[in-house]
Amino acid sequence: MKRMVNRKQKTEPGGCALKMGNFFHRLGSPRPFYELSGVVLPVAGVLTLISLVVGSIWALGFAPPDYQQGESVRIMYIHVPSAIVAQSSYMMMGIAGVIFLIWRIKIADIALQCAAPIGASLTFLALVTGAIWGKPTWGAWWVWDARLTSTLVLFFLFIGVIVLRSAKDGSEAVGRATAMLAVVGLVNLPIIKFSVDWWFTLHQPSSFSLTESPSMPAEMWLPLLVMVIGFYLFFFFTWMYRVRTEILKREHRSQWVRSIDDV
Amino acid sequence: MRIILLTVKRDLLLYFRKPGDIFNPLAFSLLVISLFPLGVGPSADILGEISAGIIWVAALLTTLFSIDLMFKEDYEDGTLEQMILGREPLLLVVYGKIIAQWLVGGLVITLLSPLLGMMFYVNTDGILATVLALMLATPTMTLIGSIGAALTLGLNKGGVLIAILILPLYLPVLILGVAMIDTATAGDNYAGHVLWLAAILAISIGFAPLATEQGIRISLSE
Amino acid sequence: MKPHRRRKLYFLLFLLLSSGGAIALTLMALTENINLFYSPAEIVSGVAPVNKRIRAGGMVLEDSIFRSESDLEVRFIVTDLQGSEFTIFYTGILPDLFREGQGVVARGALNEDGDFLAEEVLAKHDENYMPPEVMDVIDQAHGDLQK
Amino acid sequence: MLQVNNLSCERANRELFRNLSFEVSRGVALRIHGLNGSGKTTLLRILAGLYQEFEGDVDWGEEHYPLYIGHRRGLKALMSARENLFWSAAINGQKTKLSEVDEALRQVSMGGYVDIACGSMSEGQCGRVSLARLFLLHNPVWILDEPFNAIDSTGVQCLVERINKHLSSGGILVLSSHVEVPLTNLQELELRY
Repeated sequence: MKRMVNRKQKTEPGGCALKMGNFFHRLGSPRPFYELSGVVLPVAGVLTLISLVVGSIWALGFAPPDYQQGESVRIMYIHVPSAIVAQSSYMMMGIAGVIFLIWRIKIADIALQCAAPIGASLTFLALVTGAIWGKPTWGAWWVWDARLTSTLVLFFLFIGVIVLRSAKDGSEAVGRATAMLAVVGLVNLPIIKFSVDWWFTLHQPSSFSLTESPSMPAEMWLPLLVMVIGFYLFFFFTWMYRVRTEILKREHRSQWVRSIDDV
Repeated sequence: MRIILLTVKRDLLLYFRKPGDIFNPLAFSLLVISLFPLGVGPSADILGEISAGIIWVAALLTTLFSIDLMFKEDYEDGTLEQMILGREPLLLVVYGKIIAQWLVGGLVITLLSPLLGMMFYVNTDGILATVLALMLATPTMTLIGSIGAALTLGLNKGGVLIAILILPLYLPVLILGVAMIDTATAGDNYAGHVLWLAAILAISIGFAPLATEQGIRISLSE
Repeated sequence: MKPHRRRKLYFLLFLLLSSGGAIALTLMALTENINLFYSPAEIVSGVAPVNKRIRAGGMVLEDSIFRSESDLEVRFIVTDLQGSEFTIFYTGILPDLFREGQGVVARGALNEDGDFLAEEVLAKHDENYMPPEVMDVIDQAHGDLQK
Repeated sequence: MLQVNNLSCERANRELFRNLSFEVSRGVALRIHGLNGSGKTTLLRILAGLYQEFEGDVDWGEEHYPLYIGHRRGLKALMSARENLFWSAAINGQKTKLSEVDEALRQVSMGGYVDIACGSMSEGQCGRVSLARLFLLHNPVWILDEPFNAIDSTGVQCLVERINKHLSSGGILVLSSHVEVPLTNLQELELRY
């Protein structure tokens, strides 16, 4: 090598100045993130609660049954949002991994680490609700076809990330190794997405697309949309909660963490 | 190019001086799969039905156990450091190590597979497909496995951690491989499986060593 | 060119070759049927192998389901709505969603007479959802049209 | 020439050094010393380019591949002294004749052990074999972690001679050592925490 330059952002003193110019830069360092997220967190919590409560009551109580599946179609209102948000959270982990590998922003490592358990739980939820839904509709709890198998792989990838990250707490090298694994695992996402189109599978194709109107009436997709938003908010809320805890854990020796007295 | 050959030669030499690294994983997996007939009964019908799966279990076990040792010793005695610092690109050294690893692991199990096939009453078509499938799949398994081996260097968690990291990535290869043998045993055309396995191999040859190289650098920065 | 530059170039070419090869192989692979799944047209035309375990599927034809009085045996006709159809024989409990006009997938083998003996029948749902009342309205509209 | 600016490093939540700046010119040796755990090895690994979790700026001026000999000697126990050195040269892109390898081993008075596997040698003999690399390879930058450990007084003398020759031909050396080193162009850096 010829020259090595490493500049990591330091934890600057002072509160969070929200000038747009260095907004993202500051957001990338733990302290401003902690302070800003302290404001966002309660708002996100309230919104999560509202959308999940409204969505659940609407979907489970008032949305119409399906002409063929009957009442069991209501599982969709849990299954679809959890599957969508699980995949999104892996996507987020992959992007955080790339950011951490290239720019070494500490928050990206924390973001990745904190998203994994939530993503794993959501994938698990999607798999379980899918099985419950599969029994009455297809006639089988589980079939080994492309969509289901690739979702199972997604679950294992989340587990792999969790296990590798916890192999050595706080070590940056392990953080980067984990980021690497998360990035390699990204190849699974297009496989999940296109499995229903590429291979023969029992799983129905997506009812939504950007170009066509949804193949279900508004009184069904509106509550579904509310549930999807609710699940996204839920992910965001729990993720941010975990990130804040992790920041405190990692920075527990620094002055600004010690001076927090409302813990 | 020269460095790839030199690395292959060096690693083969080391494997031959310490044959346990090749022999033990192989012996273990052969032992495990010879327990199957005892477990499910020696009926040709049942064994023929599950034979493809059993042969793949053998291939998986062998790869998993030997891949764990791939960089371990080089890491412990400091030669891996020298490979990073040397003028020759680490990536080429990684290619060499992967080739050597495959020669003593994947290739050996591929060559042994007709024997296993006969043990489990696979017919001639099936045996041919087994060899072809393993020939295409074991290099992929070594390539992907090397990423896991690089990422877990120095963690002292042993083979279980590697297994959790890389087995999910093996799943597509495993599914295609088993389906290919089953299809062939039934006497059908399995060109599609061959093409899929070859496609996965092609992409792994190009990109997996890149990830492995980065993984080594990351793990050594500790 | 400096040696390390040249090495980089070679490596980029190598990566290109690897991804190009993978894409070409994938495109070729996509034209092959590796699912062992056969449509009614393929079964009728004799593409599907006889006495081998395969999967077949299509739409259940209206008024084609015959249930046995004494046991769980059932037989029905599966069609692709374009003129090709074949009969499936099955003994066992059918999924709730199994009904006329619905998609099914059966696993089993084709016999010499062109009948499919199923070991397992699964219902395939499509991406369309509808409340029952809406369906009634549509059915009625269809009925009116036919009058 | 090596220029280091504002180098800081933290490990396991403990600061090893902060805002370290120094320069080493060609022909000069830098000895890093300090108590156990003061970060000597980490600093050497940063300079070699192995350890990357640092802040600051390390500038070697020109493209180079350092010859680094650390705690792990980089010798395979199952390969002979000759095979080990041959491999070291190959990985450094250096085409070597066997006679050159044997000559280097003779320089560290290991001429009689060319075909002995390093695994069956004593600690000190292994140290000598790894130092034989200094006589074989032509890297202008040497980074040596405790090179004087485990070798006897004749070995020390032989090493000092080789280092002086390296420096007078314009090489750079960074080493860590607990003991004083009798070198002419010596610069010292103490790590304290």
